[in-house]
Amino acid sequence: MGGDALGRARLLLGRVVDRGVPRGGDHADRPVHHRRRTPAAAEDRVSTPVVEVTDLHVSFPGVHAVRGVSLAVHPGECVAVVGESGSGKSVTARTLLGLTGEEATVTAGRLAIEGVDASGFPERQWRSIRGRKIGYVLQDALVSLDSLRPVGKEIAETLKLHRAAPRHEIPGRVIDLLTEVGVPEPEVRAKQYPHELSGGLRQRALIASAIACGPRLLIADEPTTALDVTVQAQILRLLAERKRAGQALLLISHDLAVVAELADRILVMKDGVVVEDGTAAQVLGAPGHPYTKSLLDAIPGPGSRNTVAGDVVIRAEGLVKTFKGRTAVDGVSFELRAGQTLGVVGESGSGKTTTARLVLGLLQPDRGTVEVDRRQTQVVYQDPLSSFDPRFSVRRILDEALEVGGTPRRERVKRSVELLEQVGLDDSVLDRRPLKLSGGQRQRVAIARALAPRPRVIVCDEPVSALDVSIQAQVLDLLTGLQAELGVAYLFISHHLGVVHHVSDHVLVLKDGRAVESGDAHQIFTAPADPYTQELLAAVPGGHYDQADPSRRALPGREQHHRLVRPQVG
Amino acid sequence: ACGETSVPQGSPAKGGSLVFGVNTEPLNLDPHASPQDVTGLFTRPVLDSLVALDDKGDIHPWLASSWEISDDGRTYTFKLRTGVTFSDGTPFDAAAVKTNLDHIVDPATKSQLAAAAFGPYEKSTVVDPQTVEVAFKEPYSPFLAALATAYFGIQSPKQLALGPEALAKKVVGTGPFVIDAFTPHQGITYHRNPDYDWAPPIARHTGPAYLERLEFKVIVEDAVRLGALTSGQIDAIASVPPVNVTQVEANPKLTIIRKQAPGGNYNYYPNNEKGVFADQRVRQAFRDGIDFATVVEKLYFGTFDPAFSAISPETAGYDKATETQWRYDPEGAARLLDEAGWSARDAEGYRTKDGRRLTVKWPFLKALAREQRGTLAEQVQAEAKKAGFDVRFVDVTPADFTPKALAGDYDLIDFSWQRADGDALRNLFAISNIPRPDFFGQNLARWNDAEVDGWLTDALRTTDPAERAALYAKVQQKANAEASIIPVYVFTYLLGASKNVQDITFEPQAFPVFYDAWVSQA
Amino acid sequence: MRIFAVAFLALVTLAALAPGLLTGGTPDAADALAALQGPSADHLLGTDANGRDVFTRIVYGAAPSLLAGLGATALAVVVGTALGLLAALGGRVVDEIVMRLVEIVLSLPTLLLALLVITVTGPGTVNVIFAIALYTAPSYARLVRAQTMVIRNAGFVEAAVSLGLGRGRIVTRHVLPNAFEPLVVLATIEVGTALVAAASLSYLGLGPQPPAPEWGAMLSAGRDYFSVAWWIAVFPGVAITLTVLSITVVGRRLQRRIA
Amino acid sequence: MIRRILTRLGTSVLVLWGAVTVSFTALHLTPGNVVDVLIGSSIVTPEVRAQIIADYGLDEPLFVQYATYLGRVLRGDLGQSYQLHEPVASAIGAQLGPSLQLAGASLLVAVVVSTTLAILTARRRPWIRGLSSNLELIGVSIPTFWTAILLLTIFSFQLGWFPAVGADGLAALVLPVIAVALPITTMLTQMMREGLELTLEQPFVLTARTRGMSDLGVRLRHALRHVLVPTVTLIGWLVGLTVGAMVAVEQIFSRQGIGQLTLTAVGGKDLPVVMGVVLLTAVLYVVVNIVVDVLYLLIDPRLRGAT
Ligand SMILES: Nc1ncnc2c1ncn2[C@@H]1O[C@H](COP(=O)(O)OP(=O)(O)OP(=O)(O)O)[C@@H](O)[C@H]1O
Ligand SMILES: Nc1ncnc2c1ncn2[C@@H]1O[C@H](COP(=O)(O)OP(=O)(O)OP(=O)(O)O)[C@@H](O)[C@H]1O
Ligand SMILES: [Mg+2]
Ligand SMILES: [Mg+2]
Repeated sequence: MGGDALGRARLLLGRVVDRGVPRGGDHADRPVHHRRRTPAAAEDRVSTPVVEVTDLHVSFPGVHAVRGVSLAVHPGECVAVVGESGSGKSVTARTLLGLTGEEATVTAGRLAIEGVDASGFPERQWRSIRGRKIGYVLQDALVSLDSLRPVGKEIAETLKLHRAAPRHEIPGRVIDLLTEVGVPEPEVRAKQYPHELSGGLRQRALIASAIACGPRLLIADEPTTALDVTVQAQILRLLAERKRAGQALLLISHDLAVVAELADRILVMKDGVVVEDGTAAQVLGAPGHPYTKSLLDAIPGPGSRNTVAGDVVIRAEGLVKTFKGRTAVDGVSFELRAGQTLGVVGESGSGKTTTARLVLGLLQPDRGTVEVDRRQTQVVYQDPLSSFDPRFSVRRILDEALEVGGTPRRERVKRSVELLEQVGLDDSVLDRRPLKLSGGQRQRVAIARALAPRPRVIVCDEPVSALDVSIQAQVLDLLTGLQAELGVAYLFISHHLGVVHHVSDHVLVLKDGRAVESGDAHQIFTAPADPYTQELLAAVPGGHYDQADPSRRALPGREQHHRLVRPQVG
Repeated sequence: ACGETSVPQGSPAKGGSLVFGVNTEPLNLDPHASPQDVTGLFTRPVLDSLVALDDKGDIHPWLASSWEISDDGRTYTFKLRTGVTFSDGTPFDAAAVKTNLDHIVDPATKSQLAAAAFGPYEKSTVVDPQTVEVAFKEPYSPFLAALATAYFGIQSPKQLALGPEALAKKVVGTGPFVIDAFTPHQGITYHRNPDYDWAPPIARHTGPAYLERLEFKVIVEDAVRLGALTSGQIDAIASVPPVNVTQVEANPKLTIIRKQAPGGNYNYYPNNEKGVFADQRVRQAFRDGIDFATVVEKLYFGTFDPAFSAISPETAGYDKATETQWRYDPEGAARLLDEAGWSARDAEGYRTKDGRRLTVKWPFLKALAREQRGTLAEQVQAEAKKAGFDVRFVDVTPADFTPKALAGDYDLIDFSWQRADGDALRNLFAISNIPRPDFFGQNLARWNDAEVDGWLTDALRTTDPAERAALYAKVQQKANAEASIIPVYVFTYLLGASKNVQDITFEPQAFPVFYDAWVSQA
Repeated sequence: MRIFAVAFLALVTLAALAPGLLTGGTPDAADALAALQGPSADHLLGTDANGRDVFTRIVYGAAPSLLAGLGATALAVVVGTALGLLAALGGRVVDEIVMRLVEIVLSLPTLLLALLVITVTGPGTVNVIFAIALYTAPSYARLVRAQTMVIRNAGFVEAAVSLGLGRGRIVTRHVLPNAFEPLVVLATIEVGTALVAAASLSYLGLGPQPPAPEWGAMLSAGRDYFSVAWWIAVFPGVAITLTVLSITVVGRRLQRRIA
Repeated sequence: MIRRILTRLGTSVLVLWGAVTVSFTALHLTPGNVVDVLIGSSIVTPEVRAQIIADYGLDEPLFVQYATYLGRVLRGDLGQSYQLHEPVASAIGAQLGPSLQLAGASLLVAVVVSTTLAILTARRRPWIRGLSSNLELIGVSIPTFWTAILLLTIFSFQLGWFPAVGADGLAALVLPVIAVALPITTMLTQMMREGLELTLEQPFVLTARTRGMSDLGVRLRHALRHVLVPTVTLIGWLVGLTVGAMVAVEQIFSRQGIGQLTLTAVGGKDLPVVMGVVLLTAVLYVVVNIVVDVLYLLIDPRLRGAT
């Protein structure tokens, strides 16, 4: 699949307008500097950068999180920082606001905000910068608003703190801001609490509060990670609008596809070091560093499936499930055959998990039937951590699963090690608890546990959405590999279309509990019949589906997508 | 064992106020009804009695100017003082006296102390407004002494008519003070009765009291009461803990006023009826085998005298001969126990008989123990161990103490019982006073001795003090001879006071009296 | 701090198990002639009103005092857990009944509850344990119930169900141990609180009977002599405070381990 | 919502009834005939004894006494105290004021002090937190009666700043309030600080900082409210504890109050008073719980939607 992805990324570049200026890339190997440097290095720019930092080092007790990062963001420019989890992206961003926390030690060659040296700023001065000069949209959009206050208050807070508007005008300004970020019915929304808003609305409110005082720079840290495709597209559009309005953007993401939509410059970070720095075109088109290449490789795309269908292992007929008058699953039927994968897609709340729970017998359908041998069925949950008893070590987790599968006690250790090998782990994890494993390791253990009783079917509910791209790719490879080897069938649930396309033989598209489309995966991904499916596909950033099948261009959904997501094309 | 302050005295100053810290309080202010003796303390300032009792046990006129006792000892005729009024304006007369006496015995009053001291009362008759006749079914010699107590204090008939609820919070009398307010858990305040002019002859002055204002503050906690005194926040306190007596005396601003209480001493009452102490030799061994005198001396730092008789030296009828009747004698005690068959010793050193340990069950009411009696009991427990007794404190609360006492389910019980008259012995030893399931009597020793009972009844019938004293002496001697009780210490009222406070006196039951008291303005 | 706490607890445990190793004296050797002596070489922490060695009594008091703290907590934990599990897993009706009972007990004033227990059963260490347990058990019951309710819906329980594990095994293997964890933390802190509560009951004359060298009883007996012999009350007080402190410090540590 | 309130009231009545029944039974299980205890160690005539029994209906079978009691309570009559010669309602009424005053003031002080302390010490330098949390531990582990005596010795007897006894004026309230508030404050502070520390790590706190909000502002305007739910729960629970702690304090400071009343009533088997106190605390419990529930809703909007 790797080659495929890389190819797509390259093609995609053709349409990215390069407005960045090439710069000497890699500062990683520079020694740590404590003296200030003159801003000469940036003098080739016409305008003063909104922020500029050179040779930044941040360390926490025991962790040297950022090592010699340099970056500058100019007005109207979008700089993107990409890199794997823990590579220091967020820490770098927080440094620009003086918010690294008390435990951090920060040194920089130069740290300037609008050309003013900020390295010696006292807290008071930093406060006047935060929110007023630089707006920051936190990584965890869903929990970044105070859950106990109406969102309007949160937005007003920025205005009040900086006395940006007379007191009596503030409510009006809040409404304006909400309107500006595209929140419908802003008067109603302003009075609502975060839990009453969808993820997309929350993210918008958060952006509204960050731009309330009209900051020069907006930092958006993983602004779309937690959101499903359709909402993700809306947020990207919003950010693009901000950029067009002349706001400088610092965009942080681990998803190259997202970044490609907006960035003028891209910095690739790994282990606290910028391994690659250049215009979007340079980085995406001619990645110099192997890590950048591997990131590009990891973008999933359609797999080449050549599986052999066996007998039916799951047959669901007309499943209906209603919760308190709300129909979560409404007449869903499907069939899964041994050795094959059925992908289930649909936006959040469309009934995917409920369907899985019905199959697993964790819920009883109100109507309809499921034929499945439950003893032969196992699950891999979306959130592996919570599916493990926190007190259990990996050894006990596997032991219990093997016990259920009827493996005799004395063979269990041996089998455990075998299972771990199968999922690409070694026995060093045996005595660790789930909390002490990395996300990828946890997911592998979850798969190992599912394999332990030698099931014929594995239900995978969002098995990779919590993982970052590189690990995601590994897990997907593992699953397909196991399928080829053991002939298990997967019921594969995900809202990530690329992923589903990559692994599935057949696809079931759910909307509001109803199956709007189902059939051959390739067929559906290349020629979706239902408008909803089309919309879903259109919302995928990077728009690589039209690359995969140029014939899709003619579709109306496609047109809209262009207008919405990449208005700067042209 | 003697009274008043020894500070050089000036002439009494009028006015001022005195705050007195007390350790307990009455739940019910009506002394006719209340079972608590502290009610006497709280009501004495407002209530006068018909007669007054002095330290020597002699009776003096008070609200009664004179009286006659019929030859059969069954009728008392009182001539009342004229010109006396209650502080609510009601005149004091024979009818008021009759109302009071009848109120005490009225079952509706539920009198738990006064009525018991009223003995075989029959009726009162108003002969004329200044003369009242009190009749008894049988001769009852302790009557006048009882009449002198605050429990027979004469209350205004008008207030009595208001019923028990009102009386519980306020009593009205003819006394030198008038109650302002009684606040439970906090205290009581009085102001002077300016019209008072009928003090008993035993008082040091006549006319109104010196103090303008008098207040009793309830301060249950010993340390706090003492602290309040030493820090000058209050003028005097009741019950200075014995351990602090030296400390108070060392303080140049303070003084201790002592007064030995009459009545039953703080005694241990062995169960004469059943259990290990049914055997006289065992009782005696317990008494003689423990050095009570030294223990009392040491633990109370010399503030309380060791007791030798059932009753205190201050009681009319006390027999001084008892003081040499018995003494600490460990060898004798050991011999007695050997004789009684408790000759073997077990691994822990306790004596045994037929494999049974010499165990003494003692329901000890820790919650109500005063004067560090708990410490004393623990000391006795340790000393008794040396003599071979295993003293076991039985866990009791006030609520389950009574049933145990009534059922005789104990080997030893401790208490003290204040009463000015030698008739206290009848409370302690009369056969009719042995507790029964439906009757609580003070004969917790359960000493069932017909001879003693006879002497006590004889004493009731005679009004001749000498004759009574002789009878009471016999009782005391026999009690010691048979070790029917174990005298421990003589309760002494330890009143701590600022040296500015003068002339606090004591009534016979050893309650402080504030009529003569005054505060020097130094 | 932590080292100190652990060391102190070790010492207290030693005192509870083998008091004879720490002191040569006997706790109830009363000697009226040696009463109220201040700390000295002979009597490290002085003597009390009965002339007993305070140090010896504190050492011998470790066992009954700890027993009160640990016993009350253990009893409360056992009863509370049983009730909490019953309520959480026994269905709606059982839940209602158990929780109403728990509320009734909680609605009674703690003091009254203690007084009632002690008037019914009489004073003494065992009954004090009983009394304290009675009024702390409902809190545990509530905690366990709430915890169990959460865990019952936890991902790993669902995972266990779909793995094919039986109901009984899920309860004993996954629900119970996890519900128990926060309880252990609360319990370590409660041991200290129970000790203090026992001392307070002693103060009201409801605790163990003399001459038991229980710390709370010593503390409350010593208050009468405080102005002339501070050591009688202060040292048992210090023993209680240090024990509570140590237990809490260790408990906190445990809490962090678990979290 | 209405339904919820109705069920709440229903179960409250159930709790009240249960509390009354349990205590009634327990009190009658305690050894000692009521008459005997009432009469105590005094000698009474048989007539007086009969009078006492008749007056309080002690000769009736237990069940009849229980039914009579329940009936009277339903009519709002708590009966007549055996010992105090006054109606239970007025006996309790007289003691309620001082108790509420002490409890209220203590809780208020505890809440204010612990909030301040928690805000000042949460996520501060290790030695500040260490110092304050160790002091708190000491605070929890000192029995209240002991604190009370120490406070008196120092601030009243030695320094003479406050009166040792009495209920008059604010000065007399200071030491009792400190004694009662101390353990509550320490517990609250611990809990609030831990809550604050968790909250201060939440992303929304960082968000508030990115808007330019000061540290104190963040603590006060955002973080504090998030620890209120557990705080309110704890305070609700502490109300019961406070009442318990007050007994010793009332005794030591010679204050009026329910604690003293209860102690004497239980000791003297003054059943009507004990039952009155039980009813009172049960009502208090119920009210506190309802208040806590309402506060939950006020504090946390997320709970409003849930039924
Ligand atoms: N307050 C802190 N104290 C200690 N270490 C920290 C702190 N904040 C971040 N780190 C560490 O610094 C490193 C960089 O973290 P950072 O949050 O910048 O990663 P990231 O690139 O944003 O990752 P992600 O994609 O997961 O958000 C990590 O190893 C992290 O554990
Ligand atoms: N136990 C439940 N009680 C009530 N409503 C439920 C329950 N489980 C699911 N629902 C509702 O059913 C609908 C479908 O939920 P489901 O979890 O199946 O969605 P999903 O497609 O898995 O969404 P996501 O992508 O967010 O996981 C949602 O509206 C959800 O709120
Ligand atoms: Mg990050
Ligand atoms: Mg789902």
